[in-house]
Amino acid sequence: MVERQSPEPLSPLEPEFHVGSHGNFEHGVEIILTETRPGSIVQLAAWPGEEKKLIAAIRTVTGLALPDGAGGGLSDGVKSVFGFAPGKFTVADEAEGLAAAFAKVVTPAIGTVTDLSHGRTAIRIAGPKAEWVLAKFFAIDFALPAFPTGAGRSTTHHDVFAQIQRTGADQFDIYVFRSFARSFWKALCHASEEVGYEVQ
Amino acid sequence: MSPRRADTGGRIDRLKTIRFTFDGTAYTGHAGDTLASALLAKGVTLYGRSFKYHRPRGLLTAGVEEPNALVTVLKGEVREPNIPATMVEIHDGLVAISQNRFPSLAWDINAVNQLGGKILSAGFYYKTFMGPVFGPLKGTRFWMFCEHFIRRAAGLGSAGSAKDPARYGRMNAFCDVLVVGSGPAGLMAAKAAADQGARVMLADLEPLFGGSANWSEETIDGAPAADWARRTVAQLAGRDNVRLLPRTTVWGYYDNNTLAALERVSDHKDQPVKGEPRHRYWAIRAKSVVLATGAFERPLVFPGNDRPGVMLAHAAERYANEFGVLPGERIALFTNNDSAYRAAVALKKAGAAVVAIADVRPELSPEMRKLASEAEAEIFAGHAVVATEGGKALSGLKLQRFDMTNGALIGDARSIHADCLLMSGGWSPTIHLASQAGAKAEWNAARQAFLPPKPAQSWIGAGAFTGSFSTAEAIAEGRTAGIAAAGGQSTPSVLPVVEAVPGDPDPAPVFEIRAKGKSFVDFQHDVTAEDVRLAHREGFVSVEHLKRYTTLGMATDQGKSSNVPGLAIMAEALGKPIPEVGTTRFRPPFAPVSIGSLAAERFGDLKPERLTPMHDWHLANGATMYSAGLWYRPMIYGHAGETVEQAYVREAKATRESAGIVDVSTLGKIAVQGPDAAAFLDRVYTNMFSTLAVGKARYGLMLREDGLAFDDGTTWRLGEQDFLMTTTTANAGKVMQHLEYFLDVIWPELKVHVTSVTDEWAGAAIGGPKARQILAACVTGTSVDNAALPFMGIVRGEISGVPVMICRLSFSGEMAFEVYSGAGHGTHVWEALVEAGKPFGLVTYGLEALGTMRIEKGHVTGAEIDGRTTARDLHLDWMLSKKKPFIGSAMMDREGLIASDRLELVGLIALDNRPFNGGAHIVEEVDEANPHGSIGHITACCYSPALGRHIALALVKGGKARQGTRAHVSDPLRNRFGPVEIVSNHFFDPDGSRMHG
Amino acid sequence: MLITCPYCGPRDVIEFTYQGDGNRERPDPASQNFEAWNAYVYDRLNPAGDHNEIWQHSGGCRAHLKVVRNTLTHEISSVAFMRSDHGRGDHGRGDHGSAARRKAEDKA
Amino acid sequence: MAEYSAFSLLANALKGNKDWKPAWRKPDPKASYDVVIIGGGGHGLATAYYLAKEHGITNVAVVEKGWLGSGNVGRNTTAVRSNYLLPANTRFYEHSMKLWENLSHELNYNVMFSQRGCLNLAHTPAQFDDYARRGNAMRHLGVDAELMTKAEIKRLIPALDISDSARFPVVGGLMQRRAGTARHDAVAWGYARGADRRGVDIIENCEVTGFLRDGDRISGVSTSRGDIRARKVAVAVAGSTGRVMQLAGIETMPIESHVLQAFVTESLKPFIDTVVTFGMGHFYMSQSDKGGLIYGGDIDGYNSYAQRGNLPVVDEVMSEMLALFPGLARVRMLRSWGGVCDMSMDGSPIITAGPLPGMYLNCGWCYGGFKATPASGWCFAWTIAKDQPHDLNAPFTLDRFHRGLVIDDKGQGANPRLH
Repeated sequence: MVERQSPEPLSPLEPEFHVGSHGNFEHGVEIILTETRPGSIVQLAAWPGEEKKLIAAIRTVTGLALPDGAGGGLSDGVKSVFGFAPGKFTVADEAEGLAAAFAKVVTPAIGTVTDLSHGRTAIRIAGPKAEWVLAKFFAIDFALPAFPTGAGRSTTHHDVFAQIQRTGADQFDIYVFRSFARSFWKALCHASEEVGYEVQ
Repeated sequence: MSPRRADTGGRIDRLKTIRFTFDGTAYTGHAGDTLASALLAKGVTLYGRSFKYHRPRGLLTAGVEEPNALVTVLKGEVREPNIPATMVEIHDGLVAISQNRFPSLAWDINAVNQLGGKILSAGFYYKTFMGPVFGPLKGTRFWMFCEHFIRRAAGLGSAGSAKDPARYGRMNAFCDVLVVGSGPAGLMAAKAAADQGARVMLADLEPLFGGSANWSEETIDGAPAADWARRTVAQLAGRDNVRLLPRTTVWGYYDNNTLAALERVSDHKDQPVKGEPRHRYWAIRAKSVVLATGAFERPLVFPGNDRPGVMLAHAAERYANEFGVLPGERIALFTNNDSAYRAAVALKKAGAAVVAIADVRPELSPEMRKLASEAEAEIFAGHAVVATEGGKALSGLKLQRFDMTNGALIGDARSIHADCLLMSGGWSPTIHLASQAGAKAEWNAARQAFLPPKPAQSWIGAGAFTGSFSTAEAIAEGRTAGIAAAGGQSTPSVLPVVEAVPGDPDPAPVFEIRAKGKSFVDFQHDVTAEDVRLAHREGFVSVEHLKRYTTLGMATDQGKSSNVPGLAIMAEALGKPIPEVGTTRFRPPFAPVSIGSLAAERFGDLKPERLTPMHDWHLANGATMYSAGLWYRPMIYGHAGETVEQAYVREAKATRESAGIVDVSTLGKIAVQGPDAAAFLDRVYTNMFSTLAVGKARYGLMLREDGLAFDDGTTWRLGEQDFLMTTTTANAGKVMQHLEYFLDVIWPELKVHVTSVTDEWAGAAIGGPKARQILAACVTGTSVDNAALPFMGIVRGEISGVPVMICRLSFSGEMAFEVYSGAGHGTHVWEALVEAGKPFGLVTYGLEALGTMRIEKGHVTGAEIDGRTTARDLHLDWMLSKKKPFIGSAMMDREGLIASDRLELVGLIALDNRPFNGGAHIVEEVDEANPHGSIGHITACCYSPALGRHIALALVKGGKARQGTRAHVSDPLRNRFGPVEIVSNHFFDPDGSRMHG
Repeated sequence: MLITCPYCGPRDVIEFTYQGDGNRERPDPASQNFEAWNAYVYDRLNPAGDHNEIWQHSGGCRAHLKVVRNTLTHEISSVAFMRSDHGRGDHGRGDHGSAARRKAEDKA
Repeated sequence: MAEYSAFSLLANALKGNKDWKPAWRKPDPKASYDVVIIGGGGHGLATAYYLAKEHGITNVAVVEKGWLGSGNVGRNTTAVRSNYLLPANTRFYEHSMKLWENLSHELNYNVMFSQRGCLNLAHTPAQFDDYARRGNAMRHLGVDAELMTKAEIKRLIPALDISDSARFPVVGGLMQRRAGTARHDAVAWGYARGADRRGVDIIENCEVTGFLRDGDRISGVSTSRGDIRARKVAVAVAGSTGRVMQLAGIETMPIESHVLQAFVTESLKPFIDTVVTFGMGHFYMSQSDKGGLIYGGDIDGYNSYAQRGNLPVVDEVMSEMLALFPGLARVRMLRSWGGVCDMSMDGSPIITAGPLPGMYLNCGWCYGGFKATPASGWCFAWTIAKDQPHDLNAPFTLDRFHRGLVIDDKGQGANPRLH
């Protein structure tokens, strides 16, 4: 982690973030919920036709080589990237400073960089019942063949817009708008009670 | 063990005794019993009262189509009305009560309605209750007087107002093949599809998979069919590409193979486990569907067919074979088809005496005669039941010779002593889902039934659903359907071998026996064959008119058993074949679904809460919150003992005297980036943005395409190609979509990206004469003096080590600044500003004070930009650039938008010094007794501490020309009338000297 | 109802915002042809059958889509991006997109 | 034909109900009429009735492609009210209300109009002010309206959740006591019988396939039962306006057809007495005489002629229902259905002569057409008979959109799905 120059940002989940085990443990803990708190989250958008240059820029800055295809992405555990719309990508890094780094390589001729480090809250759901719990919220197919590891999806649960990246066979990172994060977190905890969950 | 319960057989567990109550009486049953089977085992005959005549009713069916035995299940104060006893699985502590009776099920006062029988015929409401033409009961009053009593007599169970503590859940599912129905056809289909490697879901509304295999007593591959079913289910359960959904009713077939299902997860348990829903709503997107939903048996229509003890034949078969319960000890059967004979054998085997089989057909096959003799039943071929006897339980029936070619009854009636009469009027395939999917059913004259239409969506039928009533056909069709649904190729294979009793699937075309007495078609709604004929006489002959005029098929059973007999009787009256009368299109749901399940996780939590970064600080510091759309914003920070008005007056006053700070994080914020950003904004806003210097902000106005005002806000130029647009809180989403639409659809050539950054930034607006001093005390890295930060200027700096962006702009009319920081730092910056402000008397203020100061300044918000006003109406015509076209410019000068009598923005001052009310109207002359002549209305009002007056903004006809004149406020809703002076909307500091400093 | 977004694949209709009749042509911004403006803003084709319409995948990738949908059966026969320049690079258009496009081209 | 009364019911009952005659005749179409009305729904039948009753024009045919009342008059949620904001709407719907108040008598047919009130719930002070503006607008036009406090609302509707812990707590409401409900099918049947008794021919299963022309002038219709000539042809086919106008060569209209779903629960003992609406979404509910709760919400929001809706609106409506009435979670939805609505560009209707010579047009009812039935028929009959609009429908022209004279009660602009 890069040393922060400014105070640690506050989490919107704080008063509802209860570390420990909750819900029904008939089959053990089947869900683990965490807030990943990346140091930076940026949105990159290429002008039509400039996507390859933007992808090259992503590789330059993060070292991550995006696979082909809509919604393709990958994660190395520290940095993550995925496509969420035509020519548009979300990049997250444990460290701060992604926006500044991208500003240097994504020239106005390639596209734009938008810093969303504060605007999005990243929640990780992991465990054997992760697909089951997420299917309660989102009308997308979470089965591994339909939603491979590394891939990203943009979707919505009622008023809550979400970008979801699968970062493991049983693990998903969900990026939601900060102002909705607490409500969504409460709903996620509530929905996980049925299978038992642990907040870490 | 009760006398009616057999010692062995069925799905119940005789070792487990369950205790429950019905109408306050304690009963016991066994695990696996339904409320119906458990009560039937105890010899209960009376289960409910009918809707109109309150006739005593027993069980007609054993399943979801039950019209009579409706109960209310109580869970403490929470009530679940109108549940068929046939669908309630008993559990310890179950409390059920009967409905629509007073004082008791056995003695019901409203049964007096039966005496009015002929008057209370179909349509009688329409012909009377019009009441007198004069006097106190004229007009609608007489009908409403009568209606009061009619309503109390109508209705089935009661709903409660106590909130249901249960939770409901939703599940989104995707699969290759959804199989609906788990009888032999469904099981084979699921197995075949799973063998192809498809993702399969199998749903059945019963708790136990197997369908007819559970009660048919047939053998499959040499074993009892029920064992075969159990084995097949176990195989399926072990595969990870199959999901089994028992107790799951697939109730809706929507577009693009989206199906809706209701899983009753914990109704059958004493207590759900933690977090478990009562019901789960499955929204299933299936690539392909196999409909193996079986068929419903139809009643016959004859006098007295509704007496408790008259039951469908296969229902009795189910009670005997699935639950080990005899519905009677001396049983008679009445049928028009072969399927009832199997029931006769089953009941005989279970221990009942089968005293007679009346069959409308004169000729019977040797196989049927053999079955009858196996049941030791006397056969009455060419006979019909013409009457039943008994009170609240059947004691006997009358048979008469019947000529099915003309419906004539011949010779004398003959009495038979029986305590149970089973009837079978043929079978109707359960085509509801196929019909919902969008196609019309087709009549099959041989089967005397509507068969499924050609698929309008991606489904395949199998088994009784297609009119193939034998198990062998069901198994073959199920396998073929399963393979096809999975996209595989059918190969020859050895199918399970079925041993079944023989039978012709085609019934005799007899639906009604016309004899003296009430013959019921729709049991729950008491629609008789005579009612159908009356509808015919009065011209209500189309099937929809029949349904609406008589209420046939509109009851909670949705006419599952009554629709076809009703149509047949109408067809006969018309002298037309049944298909020419038509069939109604089935609509969702297939069976009633709990509203809780449909609301699912939103029950108790309708909408998410949207919180600003400083939300917790506001709560901790005494704010009263106001719900604004999904957001919560501070309304006031009240002190002990203060009223809302005292609080906002204090806050506004302190702001104008020293300084105030308000959370403006909810404003919509959109990053507008790219080489064409400035050109785009010129098209979007009515005024120019390409001329805006970097590091400056400008107030902008947007119109809709139709030329009316849409939204306003300031936009900041952060870089040559980088703008930060702000919108009103309410319109943030709409403006975003508006911009995206134009970029994607209208001007794709523009290189502009728009991104919502509302949540990225926390915003605090600090204003007042001391505002700059406060900023100077805490901001580092930049000066905030007039040179560095002129009006509408932007600087970057730090507060408490947090990077901030500060723009000098004013909504309050004071020298004011908006301080933006990363949302995660919002509270840090806010606290630092509050701390820095302490020596200067800084107050925190909420929406009320914000509103007060904006009214004093005459700024417009959503109450004035209400979708009906133009820029001119709001005196914003100075913002309409003449140098360029913009969205709405071509439409804004149409005659209706420039008329002289339009509502225009004005200010009002109360001359009687009394408070205004929002929504009050303005008139030229007050007439309290007969208010009229409205010329406009108040959009916002307050007590103005700056003016010491009660003031308001208003939209008034030709308002500009009325400035300086007097009018009156007219608010009859709150009885507030009084004189006002119409003034300019700029009440306070109209030349802006305070904010320019 | 499901709409197969060329980027996101088949999604429930709840993720989309209907933006109406796609047959309308917006006049040149500087045009003073008021008849044309009025027709653009107020008049709709509203056919019973195949209908060219615009949907935004507002609950997904937020792209605007050109959809041909039958108003009698709700059957969707083609979906494509409104912007012709989406997906020129490798990362614009997914596999779903090519399938939907093929179908549209077959119809054309 | 016999008058309906308690006496006639009794007399017929004594004769085994054998003597009842059809409520309306089933005539074959004649070759020509003074007026042919396309559309045997509530509005078409009411128009025929008032043409005969108010203007003495009885040589009239109503042609209906299916069974009478098969459109929205038989598919709505039965609410009748005149609680509009803008004067043109308020005046028109209030005229309708006055006709409703005497309708059962006038038609000798009990349409079960029951003035049990309509309560709009407000959930924020700003919304309460909005409702006050509307209520005051009504009062200034002589229409009844009153504001209700939380306590009064709780007394009126005990099952309503008015707690402060609700996501959108109720702060008050706007009540119109004279509003209420009516038996929707009976309205169609009553007008049909009333028109038939005055000599109007009601011709079912007769689909219009084209228009006859005499030069520029519309001079009749081609139908599945032959050509019918007419001096005047009136179109009242809400839901199918686009289709019928296309037969006349008019390709575009300021209308989109949208599907609106409605729902009914199983029958319950009396639960609520009034019509009630939710202010923080779109939900309305009343209880029928049979005991079913009848309710609905928004249109599905896309063009459709399918009379079938989809799940998102189902889920939304039920969620809003439970936000108000949490005791209903265990009550069950029994039926749902869909109707096709003409959604106009400002949410208000069109009743006008034209747009072609010899043609008269009545459409654009959005989802408010049922309560309008009497006034719509009354004004349309006036317009047809006198070749000019009555003052009440003068603002409801077809050209108002282009002229910028929209009547936009919701302020949403030319966006039909939002009206």
